[in-house]
Amino acid sequence: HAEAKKDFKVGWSIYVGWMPWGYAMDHGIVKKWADKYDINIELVQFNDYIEGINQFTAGAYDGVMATNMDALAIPSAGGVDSTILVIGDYSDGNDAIILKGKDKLEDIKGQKVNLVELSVSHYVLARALENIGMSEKDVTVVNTSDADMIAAYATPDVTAMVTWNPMVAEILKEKDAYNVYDSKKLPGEIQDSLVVNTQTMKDNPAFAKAMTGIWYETMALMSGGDAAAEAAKAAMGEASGTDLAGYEEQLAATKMFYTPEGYIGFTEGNLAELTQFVSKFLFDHGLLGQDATSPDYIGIELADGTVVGNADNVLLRYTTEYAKMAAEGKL
Amino acid sequence: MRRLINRQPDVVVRFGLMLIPFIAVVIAYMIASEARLSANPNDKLLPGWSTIAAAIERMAFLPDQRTGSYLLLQDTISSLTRLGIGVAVATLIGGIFGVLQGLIPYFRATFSAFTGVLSMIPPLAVLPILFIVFGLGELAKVVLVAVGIAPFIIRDLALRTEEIPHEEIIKAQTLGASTWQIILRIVVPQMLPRLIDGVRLSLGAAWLFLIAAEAIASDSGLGYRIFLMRRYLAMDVILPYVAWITLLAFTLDFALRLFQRIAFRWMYRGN
Amino acid sequence: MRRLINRQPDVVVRFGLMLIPFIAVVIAYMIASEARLSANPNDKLLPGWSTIAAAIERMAFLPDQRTGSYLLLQDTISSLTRLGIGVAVATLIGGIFGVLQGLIPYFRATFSAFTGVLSMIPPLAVLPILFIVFGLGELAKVVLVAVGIAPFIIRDLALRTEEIPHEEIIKAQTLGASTWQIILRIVVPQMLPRLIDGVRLSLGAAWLFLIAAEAIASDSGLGYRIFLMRRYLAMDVILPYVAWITLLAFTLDFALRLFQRIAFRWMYRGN
Amino acid sequence: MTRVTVENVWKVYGDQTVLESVHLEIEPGSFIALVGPSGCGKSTFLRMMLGDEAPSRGRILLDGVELDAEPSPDRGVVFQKYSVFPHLTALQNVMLGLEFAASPVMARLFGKAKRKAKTEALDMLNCVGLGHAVRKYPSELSGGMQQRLAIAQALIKKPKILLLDEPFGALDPGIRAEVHEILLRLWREEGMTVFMVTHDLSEAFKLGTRVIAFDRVRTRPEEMKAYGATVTFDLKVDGKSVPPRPELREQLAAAAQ
Amino acid sequence: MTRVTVENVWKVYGDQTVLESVHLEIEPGSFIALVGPSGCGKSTFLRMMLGDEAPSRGRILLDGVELDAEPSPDRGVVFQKYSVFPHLTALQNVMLGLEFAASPVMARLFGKAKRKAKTEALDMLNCVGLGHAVRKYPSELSGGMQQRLAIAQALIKKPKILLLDEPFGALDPGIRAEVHEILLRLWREEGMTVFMVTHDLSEAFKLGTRVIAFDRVRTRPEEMKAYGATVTFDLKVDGKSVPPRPELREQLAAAAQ
Ligand SMILES: Nc1ncnc2c1ncn2[C@@H]1O[C@H](COP(=O)(O)OP(=O)(O)OP(=O)(O)O)[C@@H](O)[C@H]1O
Ligand SMILES: Nc1ncnc2c1ncn2[C@@H]1O[C@H](COP(=O)(O)OP(=O)(O)OP(=O)(O)O)[C@@H](O)[C@H]1O
Ligand SMILES: [Mg+2]
Ligand SMILES: [Mg+2]
Repeated sequence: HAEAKKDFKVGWSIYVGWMPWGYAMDHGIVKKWADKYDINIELVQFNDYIEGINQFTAGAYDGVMATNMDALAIPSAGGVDSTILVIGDYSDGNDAIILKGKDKLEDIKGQKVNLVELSVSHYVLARALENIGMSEKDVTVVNTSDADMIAAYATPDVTAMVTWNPMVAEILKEKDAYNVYDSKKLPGEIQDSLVVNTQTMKDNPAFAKAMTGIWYETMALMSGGDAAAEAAKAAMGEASGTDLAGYEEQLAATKMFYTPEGYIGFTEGNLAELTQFVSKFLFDHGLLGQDATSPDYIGIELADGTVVGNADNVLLRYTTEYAKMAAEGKL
Repeated sequence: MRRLINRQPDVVVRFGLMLIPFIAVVIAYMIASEARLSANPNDKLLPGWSTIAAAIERMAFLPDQRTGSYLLLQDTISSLTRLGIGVAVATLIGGIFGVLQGLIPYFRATFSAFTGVLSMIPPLAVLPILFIVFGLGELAKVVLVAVGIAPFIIRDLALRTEEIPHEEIIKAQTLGASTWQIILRIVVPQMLPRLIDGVRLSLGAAWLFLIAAEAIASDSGLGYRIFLMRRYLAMDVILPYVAWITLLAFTLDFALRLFQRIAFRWMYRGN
Repeated sequence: MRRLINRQPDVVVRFGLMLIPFIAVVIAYMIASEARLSANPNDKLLPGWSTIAAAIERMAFLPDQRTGSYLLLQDTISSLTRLGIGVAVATLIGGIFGVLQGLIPYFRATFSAFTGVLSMIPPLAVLPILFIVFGLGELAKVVLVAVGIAPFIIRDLALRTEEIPHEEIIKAQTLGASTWQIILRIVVPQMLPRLIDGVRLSLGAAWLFLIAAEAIASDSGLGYRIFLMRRYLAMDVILPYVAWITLLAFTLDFALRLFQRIAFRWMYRGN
Repeated sequence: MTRVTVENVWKVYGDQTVLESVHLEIEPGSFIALVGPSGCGKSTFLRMMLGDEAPSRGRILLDGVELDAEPSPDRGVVFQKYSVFPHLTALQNVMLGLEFAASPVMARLFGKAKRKAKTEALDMLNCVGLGHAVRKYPSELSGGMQQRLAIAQALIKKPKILLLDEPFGALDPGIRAEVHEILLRLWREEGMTVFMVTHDLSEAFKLGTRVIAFDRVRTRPEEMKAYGATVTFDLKVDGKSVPPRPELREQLAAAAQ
Repeated sequence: MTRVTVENVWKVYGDQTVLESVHLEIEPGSFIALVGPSGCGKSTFLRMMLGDEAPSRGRILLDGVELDAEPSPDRGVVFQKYSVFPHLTALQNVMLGLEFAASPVMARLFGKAKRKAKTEALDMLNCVGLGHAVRKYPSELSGGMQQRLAIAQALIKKPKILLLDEPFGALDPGIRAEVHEILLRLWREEGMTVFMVTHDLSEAFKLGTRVIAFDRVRTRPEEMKAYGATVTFDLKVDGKSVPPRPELREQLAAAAQ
């Protein structure tokens, strides 16, 4: 059932790769593109990342900024057919395992590890342990709110933690903090994306076009290397509670796709393999739903139309259709 | 030697004694802060006075570079608006349901068990549900505050209403009053000051819910700022904000008490 | 036609009326759930009864695959332990400070303004400080609960202590009692049941602080589970957990009331 | 002028019989003083007269008609406490009865109607000697003034019957005497029937035209629950001229303990 | 046997003078009945006797020695309400005074000492006719029983002076008479000096060996604050044999209003 509508709500939260959205909202870029397609787009900031995804899953929002893993685990596993419209970046060091006073990953054995359970941090930990032949059984995971990571690190009984930027940067300033493993070693596995409701997208191509347009215009501005780019990045840094230098530091740990071509190229790589790591982690932690019998329970449709996993239950899709339009200047 | 219970400090001594714990806290803070700062001059946990003063100036007296607004002012307005609307809604609901539940046996039979159970549900636990049902806008925050305190206000007011001497209700009936007239002229006027008591008692919880709601979804507000700053452990901002919230809470409580005294003179006249 | 206030439902009607709001909620849930599930059979927001039943079975009656323990049991034990210790500590502090503050003028002059201010500070806002000072372990959670409710208990008990008729204190003195003896034999025994009232009143807040603390850093507990499950919107687990917490809160309240009745018969004898 | 008939009235709470087989025939315009030991059911009897409680058996008739099963303006009442509304001034307390009758929805009068009600209420307040305190709240009035206010408030509805439950129990003897005078005057002027419960025998004989004592006949502990109190003495007196015979007084005093 | 001397005692609260120039010389073993209108300062006087309040001017001497500035066991007291401890049984209430004296830290007795105290307390309870109710809590006792308990509790300390503030004000007349007898008997046996405030003149004359009335001499409203009450009547009577002259009684009645 086609349902064309005019008002769209998209949630975003503070994270290095998503700050451009806030900037676009504050500086009229969102309005410009919305006007162009004669729709209204409201970008709403969530203090709590997960709440935004929940809202999206419950149907209150048309799109949300999320990682591929959370998109699969929450809306898709919740039966909401979701599409990754744009991958803005992948984490290239933003997520890190930090040990206090120890500098080797192996030293984590037997420790209590503070992290946001079932989040990307958890995934990083699982992948890291897997790489050195350990498993989660070798550590004790303590669920800790992301807002309190820095405070938590300051307490004596916290000796190991997994978290993301800007907390990582802040914590690594401590003398005894060692980054023993980070997402540089998992290139492309943690994708920060704009996820939209597939049905909404199909019914409202204008929405998809406008969002894509907003993103790449902001990206162009940001990567310009001129004074305007500096000013934009400074504003983004400010909004995330740090300054230009701090923001640049975070960007350095982020592989941004400043151009549509970058994103298209990424999807043509080993995306199928990457998604399987994520599916496996989610399955192992029961996050694909109680009915899931294997990591392949939910099918993922790649940009070229091939399906990874169960073709009868495709609930997460990658699309480059609109990025291609942007690349061709057809938006 | 008189017994300790019979010894009354005079005004001057009383004032001095009152200051002691406050001064003790300040001194303890200074010592701890000094110690930490001498170990690590960049320590953020217990910032020195000058750092705090700078933060206060930045938040309260200088316009924000990004938005040009005064952050403390803007946060305060946001939070107080939400709190005000939430508390007002809860007061209205609490007033109506409380009076009816306390006065009318059929109403009480229908709702008292239900509000009893409602008031036992910890609102923080249903926070996720509330957000999902009411969205993440201003509405959800207001609803959380209202939902959080309304059951308490209802139950408190229903109890107070039941405490109205049965004699008064009988007397009103012998004067020919209908149920509606009793509510309007006898019960509601006597319950308004009690309602204020109930609201005062639940203000603490209201602040709590507001802060919790702002922590999850917001782009301004005192709770939002504290949780945002928590990510960076910017205690130089958090501490003044906590002090400010405390002051606001105190002022609100005082204002309600004052209003009660002025608006309901009959309670305070005579003895 | 008798006035509405004079009409009393009989026992059967009363029971029926009592059920109405509960049944209404259940029906409303069923309709909404049905509607959502027919649109999306995997919908997690309002799961059907069978899904909820399965979740209950999984959490309560089947050992967890990873750890082999019964999650609901383990969460309940963790939470109740923390709550119990926190409340016990607050009760002890509240009892001692409350009685002294209510009875001894010098003590009151020193501490009443301070506890007044303390009780206005929203504990959620100072969480980071508590964590740093008390660590992230069990201690911090217990302390948060204790710190959260102790000021209220102190103030409540101090008020109750002040309400002891002056005549009783005079009488005790004419019987030769010292301050200490008055505390021991007159004030404390009469304040114990009041203290229980104070604890009952603050149990709601205690649950709140416990859940908040567990949401921030924990590896078990009812609040932990709810906030963890929130990460993937597992309402089939969250809803039974909320119901369970409500039941626990209700039971605790009931147990305290029962204890009060049994232990302090003098309050309930006679009229 | 109203005739009250009490026909074989019983009152049972659960398994406790409070009153049993009370029969009374009250002449119009009587001033009935009810005495009896504490807990014998005097207040219960008054509550049944009010309609606040229903008799378990038997019935009460006003001029031959069974009385309303709930309080109504034909039966005014003054209790020992809580008879006036603390949130209203003396004047507002007295006007209330007029406002209820004239304004069903707002329960308030405005303009001319209000002025008229006010005049009437002021007259009533002057009658009970509260003309100087019309703007005061009850908490600013002494106990005696409060009870006078309660009487004024009840009388503005011109009730056929006035019920008083130990109305002066909490007053000083001197103040009591003063209120007695006012009450007697108003009773004579209004011609209503008065029922007054009192613990004070001299008050009963001073004011009443008829003194009725309730008491239990069976007082063995094991009988206490099953048997209630009933009328044990019923004396027509003229308290102002004929003091009761001393032996009788003693008997009554014993009954009242 | 204690002689009480009240020397020019004044009591001023803020700018309100409550009592002024009270002079009294009380013979050992007197039974003083204090009467006077409400608010004239009777309770205030009693509180000064207790040591709960200090006189603003003047002093009170017991056998020539200024009295303790706080309540002490040589002056027992019974108030109208709250004189007994609700959380203790009748027996515990009476034993309390003995336990305070013998056990400074625990305020409890054990073993033999406890048994001895218990015997003494039981005797006292029998004296006031509460031998059958020793295990009951005050809330289970009637008003009259509670006041008898309060008296027993006070007397176990063998006070030189017993202060009573309207002790029987809330009791039924019959019960009152019963407690009067007990009080008179104990007063005679113990030989203590009794001060009793009462509103009931016949009670004052029935019990007192001396009736003292407090009243204000200046009653013009503008003078009310600046001038306090003082002793206006002081009659040595023997209530048991010589009733006071009727005119005097009337005067007193007027003063008491
Ligand atoms: N609602 C009720 N339910 C059960 N028992 C009641 C109720 N109301 C009164 N009683 C009982 O009925 C008896 C008579 O009570 P009532 O108040 O009529 O006595 P009373 O004669 O007015 O006494 P008093 O002189 O103390 O006022 C008492 O034993 C009381 O316990
Ligand atoms: N602590 C106080 N502070 C100020 N005024 C007081 C205080 N205690 C008593 N008063 C005033 O002193 C006056 C006398 O009070 P008191 O209680 O002694 O009177 P009383 O003779 O015992 O009256 P009653 O017969 O009503 O008991 C009253 O006007 C009262 O308001
Ligand atoms: Mg009665
Ligand atoms: Mg007095």
